[in-house]
Amino acid sequence: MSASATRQEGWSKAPAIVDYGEGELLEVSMGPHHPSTHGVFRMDVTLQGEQITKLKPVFGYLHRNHEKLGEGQSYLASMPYTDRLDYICSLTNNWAYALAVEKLVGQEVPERAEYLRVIVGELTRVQNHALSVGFLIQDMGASGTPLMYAFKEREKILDLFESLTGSRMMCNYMRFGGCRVDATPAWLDEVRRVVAGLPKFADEFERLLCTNEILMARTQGVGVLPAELAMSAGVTGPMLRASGVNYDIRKVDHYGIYDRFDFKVPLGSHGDVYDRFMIRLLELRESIKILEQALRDIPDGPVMDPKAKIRNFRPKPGEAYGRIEAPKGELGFYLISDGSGNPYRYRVRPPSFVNLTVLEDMCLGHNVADVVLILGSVDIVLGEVDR
Amino acid sequence: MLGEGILKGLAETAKNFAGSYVSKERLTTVQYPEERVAPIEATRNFPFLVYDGEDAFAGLRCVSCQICEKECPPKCIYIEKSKDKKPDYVGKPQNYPVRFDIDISVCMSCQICVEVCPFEAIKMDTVFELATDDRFGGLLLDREKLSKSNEYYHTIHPTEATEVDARLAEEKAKVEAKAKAAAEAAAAKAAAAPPAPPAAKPEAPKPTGGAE
Amino acid sequence: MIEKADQIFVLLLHWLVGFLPEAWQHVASVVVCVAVIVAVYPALFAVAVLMERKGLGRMQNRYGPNRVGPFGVLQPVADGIKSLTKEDIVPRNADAAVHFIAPLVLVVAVFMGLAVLPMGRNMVLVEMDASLLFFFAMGASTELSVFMAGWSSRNKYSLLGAMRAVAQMISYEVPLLLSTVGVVMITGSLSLVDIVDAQTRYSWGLAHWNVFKPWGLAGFVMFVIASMAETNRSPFDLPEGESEIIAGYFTEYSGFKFALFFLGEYVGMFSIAGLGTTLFLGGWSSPLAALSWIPSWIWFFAKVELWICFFIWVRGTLPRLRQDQLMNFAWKFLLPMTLVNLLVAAEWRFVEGVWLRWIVGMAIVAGAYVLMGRVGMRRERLGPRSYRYAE
Amino acid sequence: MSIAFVVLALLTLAGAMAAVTLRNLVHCALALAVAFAGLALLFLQLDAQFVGFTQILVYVGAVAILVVFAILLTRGADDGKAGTVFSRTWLAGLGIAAAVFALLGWAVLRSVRGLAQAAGTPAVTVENIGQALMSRYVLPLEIVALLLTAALVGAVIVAMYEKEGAR
Repeated sequence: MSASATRQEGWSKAPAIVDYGEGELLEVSMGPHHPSTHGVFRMDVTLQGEQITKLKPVFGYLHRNHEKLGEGQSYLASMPYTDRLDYICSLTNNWAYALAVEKLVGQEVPERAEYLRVIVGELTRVQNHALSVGFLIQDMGASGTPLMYAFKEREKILDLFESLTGSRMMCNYMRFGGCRVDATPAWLDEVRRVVAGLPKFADEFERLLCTNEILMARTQGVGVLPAELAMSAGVTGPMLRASGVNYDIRKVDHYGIYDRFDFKVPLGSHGDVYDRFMIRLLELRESIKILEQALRDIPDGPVMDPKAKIRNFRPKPGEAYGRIEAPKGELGFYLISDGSGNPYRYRVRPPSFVNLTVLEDMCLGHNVADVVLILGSVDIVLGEVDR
Repeated sequence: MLGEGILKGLAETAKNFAGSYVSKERLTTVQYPEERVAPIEATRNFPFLVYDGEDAFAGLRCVSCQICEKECPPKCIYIEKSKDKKPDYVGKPQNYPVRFDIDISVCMSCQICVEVCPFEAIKMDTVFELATDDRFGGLLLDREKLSKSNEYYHTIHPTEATEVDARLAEEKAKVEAKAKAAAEAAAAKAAAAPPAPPAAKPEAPKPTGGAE
Repeated sequence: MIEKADQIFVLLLHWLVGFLPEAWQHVASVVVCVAVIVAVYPALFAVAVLMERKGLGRMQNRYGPNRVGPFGVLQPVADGIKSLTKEDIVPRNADAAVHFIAPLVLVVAVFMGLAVLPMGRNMVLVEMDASLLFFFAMGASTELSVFMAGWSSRNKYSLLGAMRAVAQMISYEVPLLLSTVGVVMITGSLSLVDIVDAQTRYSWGLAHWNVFKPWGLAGFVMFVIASMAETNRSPFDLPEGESEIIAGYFTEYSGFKFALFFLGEYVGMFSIAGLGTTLFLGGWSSPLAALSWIPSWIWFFAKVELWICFFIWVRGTLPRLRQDQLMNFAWKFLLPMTLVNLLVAAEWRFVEGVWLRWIVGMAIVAGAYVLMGRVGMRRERLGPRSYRYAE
Repeated sequence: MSIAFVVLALLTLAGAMAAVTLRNLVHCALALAVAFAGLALLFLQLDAQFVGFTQILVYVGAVAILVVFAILLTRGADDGKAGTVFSRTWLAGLGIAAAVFALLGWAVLRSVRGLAQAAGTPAVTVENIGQALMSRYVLPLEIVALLLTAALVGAVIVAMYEKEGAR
């Protein structure tokens, strides 16, 4: 019955208005070529008028066989591929993978490298959150202005990444047992300068839109995700915290050296799009605090454990799950080693993908315009969803 | 709640509009072909092969060990080892690549080849204006196109190249010292005992992978 | 000399048609005027598009188009050439005839609206008693073309866009019309020429524009809002909301037909800006008596351009509304406000004291605004929030 | 009987004919809009500006859209592709049409006879209409306004009940 809508005969009739016995429903396939699906993502949406009665996410258009590739090559060779999972924040992907492998082999990381990881990780979080709120408002139809402001800020951070790691987005920076290159004092000064300018950006962004009546009308009460549903669906990251659940892996796991920093976890209470939007902005400010502390305390020393091996890296048989609080949620890598140079099993737990599973629950009863917004507030990157 | 938010937003865009005429901070575009951003030293794009001296072939550091070919994640390097040998920078005869192809349409600029190379022979380039209308041939770089001089390397990554040069010089000095010592020892030995042993073979530089 | 500059186009027209025999002069002058309008407004359209792209760019900390010609001024020409040489694609299942007619109907309707706008002293193509009515009648017929475009494309996004557009345009036509009724009430005429004449009076060197009166100010603000919605401009650009329904009713249009839609949209903007200028901003009159030496047509076009600039500014700032919010805004906020404004206009007409009528008028308008805004936001439970932090 | 009148009359008639004979309902509605526009132009040709513009504003701008919306909301756009344009009760329809035509014809003929005595047409400006509405016909106007208000309130109530029921 539903298929007839997209068949050729269906087309030659009125635009695919299908009668399901409950009034006339319109089936729209939003995507994969759609301006606001953040990549190649498709939603098969059934509409009554403009209201959603059914939504089926369809993904896999960007599937690149990431996990199987990882099983077919050395541990090191997977590192550059992790950059391409969530291509907005490659450094946190690096970190999660490095953490998993370090757990697998029991590798220690030098102090300075830990600090560098925190610095680049939090910079990544800042630029990801800036970008995601920018895109959210872009989806709301603000013709690019907030997005451009976010891009301007992100550009500075990407320049920092480039001068440290050599690449703006595909950083490939971390290694098992440290980081690839050390940061020069000049670089750290540059980071201090950029971080000092970040609160200004956050202020400007808040002035631009946070009290905007249209934004509030569009986002408040839209796409509510109840805390119970969020927890049972395994949603993590800012989305979970916007629903009011206090769960931040930086606080839970204390991985790296996060227990040394003083920062708070902002929590929402409504779980709607506005909360997700605001939680990201507040987390951005918390990240700035972490950055300031890390830049103040960073010690001297090596950035790479001298005992760490790069080539002929063969962990003992075993398994490990390394996870971090990536900007989008819990990013985990699960590795099983059989003692050879390749992992026996290589599995990614992508936050975007898991967070996307509650899309239909959030969208039902809202209309097309809201779907775009809710999808934007989930903050997905298709590279990570499809892998 | 009565439109102040909207007015505040309008004021913000107006400020940016006016600011774009006076402040560089509010007009960050770099007009690319005419203006360029200052080159960032650490930038990496696609690999190239370093040679010392004037002659691209004679000075080529690559000894065709094929480690990069093996470690390259997307497998974009293709090397054909030579049958004969040519002297490397310390003068030791080594193989050289007869063919060294990198398909830069496959390469993902991860620089793992650079990290694993024990001979400091492959480095990352910074050129990015590589657009071509020949999708296959134009993006498949062969040894001649890949070979670039050490001077060029110094111009794009001065700090790194200086470090590399120092390291190589040190190793060369070490090898020479060793060879000299070995030669002296051999000479001494030869002086002492008539059946001369074969000249002490100069050790290949120790793989330094991972130090970088 | 000043008089000459002010009337230069009128004199030019008289000189031009003077070559013809008496009987032909009337027809000839109409033809010339139409030709001028059809030539000038697309040129203005080009300027506006360039302005929009550059202005948005500046607001977003970038340059905007600056490659074609000096400072990118030839960009609209390049755009035009591009859209004219592009392939005209008609979907296989589209209703080809309706698909073809839709953009034509739109362009014709919006150009008709321009006929009654006084663009300067003695510069109006058709002078008639009911010119305001004529304008709205022409505005109303654009809805049909939008519907035709959306329906004939046989595309779901087009259909959704057309439904949105038509619903929106019909809804906002009501407050648009009602916000002008105050002006008609006070002036006592539906003729745009009379309305401008009524505003071209000065006391203490300041013009008697309608916007300088409480009912005029409120009416002006509501007219601006309704006109944004009527021309599908951000934040009311739902019919073509590109992040939601691609391009709305003109998703399936390309090449010249798309250019026609684009043209129609912008000329529609000019005409509604021209109407607003005529009704509230004194048409071609200067704000200060001291500035009356500047030719009237310069004033008119300057005001229209300023109006367009405001549209661009708003577009660069605001996100768009949702369909139901749009409707609620029109019917539950704008419509009552326009009715209240009618009351204020009546009060203005009948209360005698200069200061008293100002105070009463402003009090009614501001009170109604605050009340309705508060009630509306509270009912939707909207407002800024505070957030808690976990350690 | 000027050329303009003939053209406009033909346009109006063609629109009306198309509206009843075309198979596609949306095309019918669009043809109806053409007929409305033609009628408006006829009014304008008779110097009845106010009526002409109101015809466009109300009929082309609102009624045609209403018809189109009604079609879209109630049924697929080209249902009834099969079957003829003639309904089964065409005989009764013919009878009614003939009766209406006769009535109209009688009225026209009568008014023509009356017109023969009147000398020239009065200049009916918008101002005149306004004056008349506000003075002579103020009571009917108020009654109509009341009626419309009542209808509006009724529509709102109906819509509200529907909304309650849906919840």
